[in-house]
Amino acid sequence: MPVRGRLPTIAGVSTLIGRLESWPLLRQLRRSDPCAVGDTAATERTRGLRARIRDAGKPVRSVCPYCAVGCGQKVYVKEGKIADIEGDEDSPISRGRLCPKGAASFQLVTGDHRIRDVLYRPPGGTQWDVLPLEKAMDMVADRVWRTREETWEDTAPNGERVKRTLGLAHLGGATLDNEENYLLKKLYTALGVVQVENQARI
Amino acid sequence: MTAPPNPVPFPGPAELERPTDGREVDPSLGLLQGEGAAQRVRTPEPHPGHLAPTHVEADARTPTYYGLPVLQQPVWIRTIPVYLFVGGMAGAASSLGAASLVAGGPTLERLENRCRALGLAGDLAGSLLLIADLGRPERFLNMLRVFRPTSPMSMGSWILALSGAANTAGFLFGSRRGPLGALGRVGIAAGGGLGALLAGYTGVLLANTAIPLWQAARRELPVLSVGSGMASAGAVLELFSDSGASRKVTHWYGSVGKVVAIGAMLVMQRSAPRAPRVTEPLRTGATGLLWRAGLVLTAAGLVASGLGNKSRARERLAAGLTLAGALATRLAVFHAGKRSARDPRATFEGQRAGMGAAELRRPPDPKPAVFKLPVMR
Amino acid sequence: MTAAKGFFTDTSLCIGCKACEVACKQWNQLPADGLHFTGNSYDNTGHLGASTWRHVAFVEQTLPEALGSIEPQGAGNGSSFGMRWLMESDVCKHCQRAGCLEACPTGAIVRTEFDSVYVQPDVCNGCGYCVVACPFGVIDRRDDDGRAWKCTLCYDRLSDGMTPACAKHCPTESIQFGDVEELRIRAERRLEELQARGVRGAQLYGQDARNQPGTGGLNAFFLLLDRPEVYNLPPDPVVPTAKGRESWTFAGLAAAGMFFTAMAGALLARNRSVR
Amino acid sequence: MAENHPVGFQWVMEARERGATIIHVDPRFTRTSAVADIHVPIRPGTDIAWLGGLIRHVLEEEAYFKEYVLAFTNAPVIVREDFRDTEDLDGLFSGWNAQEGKYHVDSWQYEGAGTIPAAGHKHLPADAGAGADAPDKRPATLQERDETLRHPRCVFQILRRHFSRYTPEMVEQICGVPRALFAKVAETLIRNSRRERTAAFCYAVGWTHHSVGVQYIRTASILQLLLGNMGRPGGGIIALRGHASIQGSTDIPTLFNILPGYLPMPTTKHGGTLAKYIQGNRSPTGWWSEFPKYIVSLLRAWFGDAATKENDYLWGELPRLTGDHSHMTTVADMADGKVPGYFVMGENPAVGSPNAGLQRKGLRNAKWVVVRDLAMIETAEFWKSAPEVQAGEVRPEDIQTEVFFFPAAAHTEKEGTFTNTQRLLQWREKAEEPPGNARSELHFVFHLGRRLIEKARASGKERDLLLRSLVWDYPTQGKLQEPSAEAVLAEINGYTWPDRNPVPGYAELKDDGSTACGCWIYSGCFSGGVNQTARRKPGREQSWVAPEWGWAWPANRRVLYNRASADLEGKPWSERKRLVWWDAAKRRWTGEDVPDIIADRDPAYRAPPGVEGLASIGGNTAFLMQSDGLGWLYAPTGLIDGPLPTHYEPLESVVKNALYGQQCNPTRLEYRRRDNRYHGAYDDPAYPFVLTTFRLTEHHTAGGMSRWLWWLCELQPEMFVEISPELARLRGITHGGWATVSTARGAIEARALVTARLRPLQIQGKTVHTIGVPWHWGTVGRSTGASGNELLALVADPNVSIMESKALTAHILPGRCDRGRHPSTLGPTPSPLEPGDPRRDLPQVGTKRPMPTQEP
Ligand SMILES: Nc1nc2c(c(=O)[nH]1)N[C@H]1C(S)=C(S)[C@@H](COP(=O)(O)OP(=O)(O)OC[C@H]3O[C@@H](n4cnc5c(=O)[nH]c(N)nc54)[C@H](O)[C@@H]3O)O[C@H]1N2
Ligand SMILES: Nc1nc2c(c(=O)[nH]1)N[C@H]1C(S)=C(S)[C@@H](COP(=O)(O)OP(=O)(O)OC[C@H]3O[C@@H](n4cnc5c(=O)[nH]c(N)nc54)[C@H](O)[C@@H]3O)O[C@H]1N2
Ligand code: SF4
Ligand code: SF4
Ligand code: SF4
Ligand code: SF4
Ligand code: SF4
Ligand SMILES: [Mo]
Repeated sequence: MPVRGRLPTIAGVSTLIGRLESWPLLRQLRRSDPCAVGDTAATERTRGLRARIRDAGKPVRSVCPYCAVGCGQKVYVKEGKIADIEGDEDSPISRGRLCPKGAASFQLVTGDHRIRDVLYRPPGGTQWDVLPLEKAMDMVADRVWRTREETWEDTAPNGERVKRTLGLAHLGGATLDNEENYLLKKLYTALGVVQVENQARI
Repeated sequence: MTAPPNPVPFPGPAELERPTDGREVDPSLGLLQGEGAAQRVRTPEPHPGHLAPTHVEADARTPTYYGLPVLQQPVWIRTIPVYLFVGGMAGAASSLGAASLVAGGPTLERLENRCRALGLAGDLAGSLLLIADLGRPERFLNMLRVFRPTSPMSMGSWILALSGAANTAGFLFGSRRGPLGALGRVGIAAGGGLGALLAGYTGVLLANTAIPLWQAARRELPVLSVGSGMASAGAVLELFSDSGASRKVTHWYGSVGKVVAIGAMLVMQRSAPRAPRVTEPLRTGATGLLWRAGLVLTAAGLVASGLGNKSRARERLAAGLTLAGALATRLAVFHAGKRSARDPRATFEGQRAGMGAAELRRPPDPKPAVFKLPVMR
Repeated sequence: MTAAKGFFTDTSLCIGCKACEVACKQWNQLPADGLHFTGNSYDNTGHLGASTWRHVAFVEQTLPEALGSIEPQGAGNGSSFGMRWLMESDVCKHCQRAGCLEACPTGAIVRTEFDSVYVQPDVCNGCGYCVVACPFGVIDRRDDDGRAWKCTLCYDRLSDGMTPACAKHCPTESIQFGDVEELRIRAERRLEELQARGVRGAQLYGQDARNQPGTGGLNAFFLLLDRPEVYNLPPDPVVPTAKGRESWTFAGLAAAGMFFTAMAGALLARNRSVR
Repeated sequence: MAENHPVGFQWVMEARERGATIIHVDPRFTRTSAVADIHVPIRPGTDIAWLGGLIRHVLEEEAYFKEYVLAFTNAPVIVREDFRDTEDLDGLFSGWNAQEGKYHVDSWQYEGAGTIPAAGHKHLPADAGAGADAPDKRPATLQERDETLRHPRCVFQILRRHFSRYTPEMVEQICGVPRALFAKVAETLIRNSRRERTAAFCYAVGWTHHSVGVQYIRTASILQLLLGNMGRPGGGIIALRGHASIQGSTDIPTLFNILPGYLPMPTTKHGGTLAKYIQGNRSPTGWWSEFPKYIVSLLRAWFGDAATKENDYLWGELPRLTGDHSHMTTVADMADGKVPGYFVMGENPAVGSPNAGLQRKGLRNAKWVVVRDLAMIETAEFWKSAPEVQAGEVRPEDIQTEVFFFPAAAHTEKEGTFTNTQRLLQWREKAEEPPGNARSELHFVFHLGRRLIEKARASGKERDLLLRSLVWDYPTQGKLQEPSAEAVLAEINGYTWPDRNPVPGYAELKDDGSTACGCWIYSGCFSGGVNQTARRKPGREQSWVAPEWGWAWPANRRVLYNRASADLEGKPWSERKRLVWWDAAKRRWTGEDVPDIIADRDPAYRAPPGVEGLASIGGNTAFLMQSDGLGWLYAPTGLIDGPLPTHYEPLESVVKNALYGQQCNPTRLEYRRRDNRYHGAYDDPAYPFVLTTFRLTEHHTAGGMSRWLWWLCELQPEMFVEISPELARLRGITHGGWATVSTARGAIEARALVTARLRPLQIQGKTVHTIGVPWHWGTVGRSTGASGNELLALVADPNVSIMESKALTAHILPGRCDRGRHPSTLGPTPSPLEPGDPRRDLPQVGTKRPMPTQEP
């Protein structure tokens, strides 16, 4: 490449020198490090490498959502996003350890398989549509009310008082919080729904 | 009551099920910042061929792990054997060029010029072939970041770079007068020395690996490299020789090369008598065929160029055979090495037969002074 | 330099849960390697690779001589029915004499203050030489990324005084992290203990230069319950450089030979032409 | 355990390293077997025979812990004269009623005293004789005993007779376990039990998923009581439960038959008054005499001021049970169009529940279904990707179900408590907001409840009274109007009414309406107004019991029945194994753990005969919740299928019952329907192999939480089945190739993993092959495959309606699945019920088995 006519500026030279400065070969020569297998060959990035959760602040204390062992988890949050989930050394149950599922919970909660919208499939539909949350809640409330009205029984066929509906049923609870199960059971019982079940049965 | 369908279609699971990078972090929920986060991933992931259901009957005496390779296969692509071929030829040509300059006198001037050209062309082509093989070709200059004598690749890069520089100087200025000419001639001479190393180091490059076949052939491979380089340089130069003298020189040079190469190959075949498994790729299968082809072609080239008066056609035939032989040999060595890497028994049986650390006369210094551990702050 | 850090992987404690594999992927946020059913027991990973820095091997063995015997093994390998199932979590060995490190032409691979072997992703140009230089088949180049990758010994975590992710999460402490010196002592003691219990085949792999002269010892070493080959480990690995000198010698001789041949040829031609 | 509770297993490994012997009883050689000292390959479904053999061995060798047995168990108690054992009746107990198809349990009772099962009657058949109508309410303190254990009708002697035929030879015949191995295990177990040492049993669904599942656990309890391993450190029977809060969802049950804290749901049998309900469920003696306080506090917590003493705290308005309303029954009803509305929250029955095809048929025949989940799952896409839809047997256009999918907040996106398998409540902090329109269940229920309560207010109908009265005033926070989980937890803990000061624990609850408590066993978790479940004192800074990490129910007690760790005088049986003891100086129980006895009850105190209430609890009471305070070797009440465990074959077996004429559990729950066909009782030529299902460490249950994650999928990428090399050879199946497994319910294809970890057993002169089927796969997700539950049938244990997933029969062929029409898609035409195999029951059992549901 012809450089004639373009006199190297002082700035240019100094950046060149700067470049050369960071040329590990020169460092190698200067330190008479024959093989350059250590620090000589390290880059700035390498020297500054730190755990990415270093600046994440205090971890959020959580519990693994998979199985009933109940291992402690520490959730590191940075910029409002999850940077890392790992075992909680303080837990006398798990002592910081996690199994593959627990270790994968970062992917469980941050994965793009998470669905963000309420989806609706009308009778006979062949695809999902999206519904606004409030509207969907209203629709569900309407359906609960109507089905309850339609299937309410004050008495069983044999005349015993039952005050309930068998037209509504619920399944699920083992993945939910105690508080959630509590409200569910409370609401369903008040609604007269008895067919409330969860994984404990299967 | 039915809800009016919202026009926003939900990205169906079919879409979600399509793999992209095997992490699939939703950027609004999580941060992708780990050490491996920068790994680029193409989709879909190709199937690693060796992971097929296998049912290995446990052989108590010589176990393997489902027959899976113990070593990684060389990730090098085909440019590498071609590079070995080209580099060998260039190195040999440069050497001959330097010798011609130093000792050949005016009769060999044209030869010397051709050697220069071939040497330089080989250096350039070799560099391109090498760069083409890099996973990150844009970072080829990193090869000159450090000087690592433990690494034949590092040494080779420096040799190639310096040889390229020397040969360039030689090519540009070698025929001039004055200080530039002197520089050119120094370049030629240096190029000659470096060329010899260039031709030889490629053997070390292969030998200095964990691949059982290559490691077992660590003495023969450099010799084979040099021989084969001389043979091919000789063949090419002989084709373009204009004078009887230069023809004689190149013929001599090429023939010695061929003899050396054949000799090295014959020795190499027997390099692992205690563990035949190690050299098996040279005997069986496609690599065995290629290897024998290399041997036969080289021998044929020797015979064709060596017998009586030569017609131009026969000369061409001989050169062709020789070049084909050299290329076949390089390809054979390369692919046989790959096969050897794939075969866990080559490693296991070789090492059990004493071809691992056991054959070192002196075990390597666990912390050799030369690798003194620099302290990082 | 701080004390050398490393792993003692005690396979007699491994339950093959693969937490180490996933914890490593999680911490380092490595991509998956795709879905490939191998049929090789429960090992669908196969091998260490560019995006798998921990790999758990599974070996099902029928012990013909133990058939019908119901003697407890003491080490607990459930062999009351003449069968045992060995599991081992494999990783980069962070060798004292590391083939990859010595082979790397760019200086991308360095030895850190923890005596571990680290590949700098900002330097590696993907020449692939480390791949063939590792006697354990550890380091690999990811085709679509173009660079070579392997276990970093969680260099980033160590720099902050944290335990590597795999060791931290291993439920049974099969992976033990610490000062290599201390781990070595622990390993010797463990071996004696197992031998006293009559565990068949227990052996250390690579704990020091005596055990593995070819590599000068491994900073990540193992306690195995059978021969190394069973776990896909080379029985007598050697850092290629240890034999390189010989190769260089021959290269030098050959180069010299070539040069003399060339000189001889040139002289011959000159003499001829002069005459 | 190494497979499914890997992190819990660290403690087992640690014990092993300290010298413990690990015995693993499992049909398959698993990762647990790999590190165990002894692996016992057993034929699926035969553990009662196996454990029964051990019980017999312990009794015959006089190897039981005599002092303990005498002190704490009902071994000396004398049983009624009219009791007959299975030994006498060829596999039946006395009291069988062929008309009703169930037992009347009067004859199982103690001589002289009535009994109420711990925590009352949680199941409907708790009617006549079971104590609900309480023919005999005389307090347990009146029971007759023979301390010499020689009385022919004392429990000890009954036990002996009952298990006398469970010999090692019989064990070998039934379970396929060689005698030498049996002897080895028996010897190891005994050597590691009694005064100075303890042995623990860990189990999970390998023991419960049977039509005799509850009796499996009973058998283990008997053995542990005999060996003195209950209530002692390193002892016990450890249920390794399933999901993160499966224990919580049982304590605060989203279950049909109980209210929070194991209070029974009202049934029509209780009539209309609270008094009658209390009378049927309260035990006069033992801790359960406190029952009224708990139900009244619950009603107060739910209905606030609307619940008054005068209106029976609205108890009369609660819905009643009339039969089995369990999951399987409901789904079968749904398939018949009887259940139009269905909520599924955090469960995936289209993959996880037995007879997956029938589950999906149920969904197809509902009017609307609401699914809440983190990710798309098969239960929400049954109309789209189900196998029968893919096969073109059902068209989405024809499915009239309306489906709502609500995205759920993940565990990091909400606060709340999980209760783990050791009854420990652990509070989770919130890390970030849920994405988009994802919300927590708390949000969903609360706001749905708000809407419904509004409707109830507007309606003014009588039936809406409970809704109108509901205490539903939880504060909400933030932009998303998220209800406060702490406020809910505070209500669960309980407070005084009406000023709502937190109560310190359940001992402070009242039956006069002055306290409210959402779940009495959780009372104390918010004591002092402090969230005790959020305590996180590092384990290494505490004693080995770690009492300051989280909070365990009851009363932060970590080991139940720990009173049994000390002898009659209150001194630890062994210093090595001390846990709680009587501090004579302070006149209090003390120790490492919270003692499981009234804190100041002197060990020497004995309840005077006839006394009731807490005064009936003697200083020797180790099993406080039992009406008689004793460990029950023999269960006079509480179980539907017998006071003692008895070996019955699974509903579908390959052999005849070697012990009794009665082949199967006579009280099992069957669902005889065209879409739920059963195979022959045994020797069904079409289904000659045993099938058992299992989990993989790398996947989670129905896959919603694992089959979307690449990091897990790549570890187990495809559905497979495990078979032995012998079976592979027999059927011409190649390793890694395809195989098709079929039952009358369906057929699936999978890769064959041929492995010596499965071995054929020799049973009664024939070779029995077992097929191992993991069941994690489904049609949605990143790793998809056939679901094992296509193969299973609805059939259940009568006590808890749990499915029989671990032992059934099947067929296997090489090659891919070329299945005919799926049984669950057969048309709606009513068909005669399948008669059932008469070989299952003795003639006197009759055919009148009550079936939870029938096709219309
Ligand atoms: N990795 C992982 N962990 C989990 C889960 C998961 O899906 N994946 N699920 C969680 C849940 S919900 C639960 S309930 C638990 C369940 O935990 P486990 O009960 O351990 O689960 P399974 O693997 O279904 O069954 C256990 C074993 O029972 C054996 N078995 C089958 N039949 C019999 C028999 O008749 N007798 C005996 N002795 N053994 C038999 C099977 O071979 C199997 O190995 O795991 C929890 N943990
Ligand atoms: N053949 C056979 N069948 C079996 C068994 C067996 O051993 N063999 N085991 C049985 C057992 S023990 C069990 S427990 C069942 C399990 O079967 P299921 O409970 O049906 O299976 P999971 O996949 O655990 O379903 C739980 C769902 O909850 C979702 N989830 C997690 N957290 C939340 C949350 O906070 N909110 C909401 N809304 N959703 C959430 C998950 O994404 C997941 O899809 O399977 C049973 N089926
Ligand atoms: S980390 Fe594993 S063992 Fe621990 S709770 Fe989670 S799933 Fe269970
Ligand atoms: S095991 Fe291989 S990759 Fe790891 S340090 Fe040693 S040579 Fe390098
Ligand atoms: S591929 Fe990268 S790390 Fe490996 S030797 Fe080449 S430059 Fe070094
Ligand atoms: S040390 Fe870190 S990088 Fe290496 S295997 Fe363990 S987790 Fe992965
Ligand atoms: S985490 Fe530990 S126990 Fe699990 S596979 Fe890895 S080394 Fe083995
Ligand atoms: Mo479960």
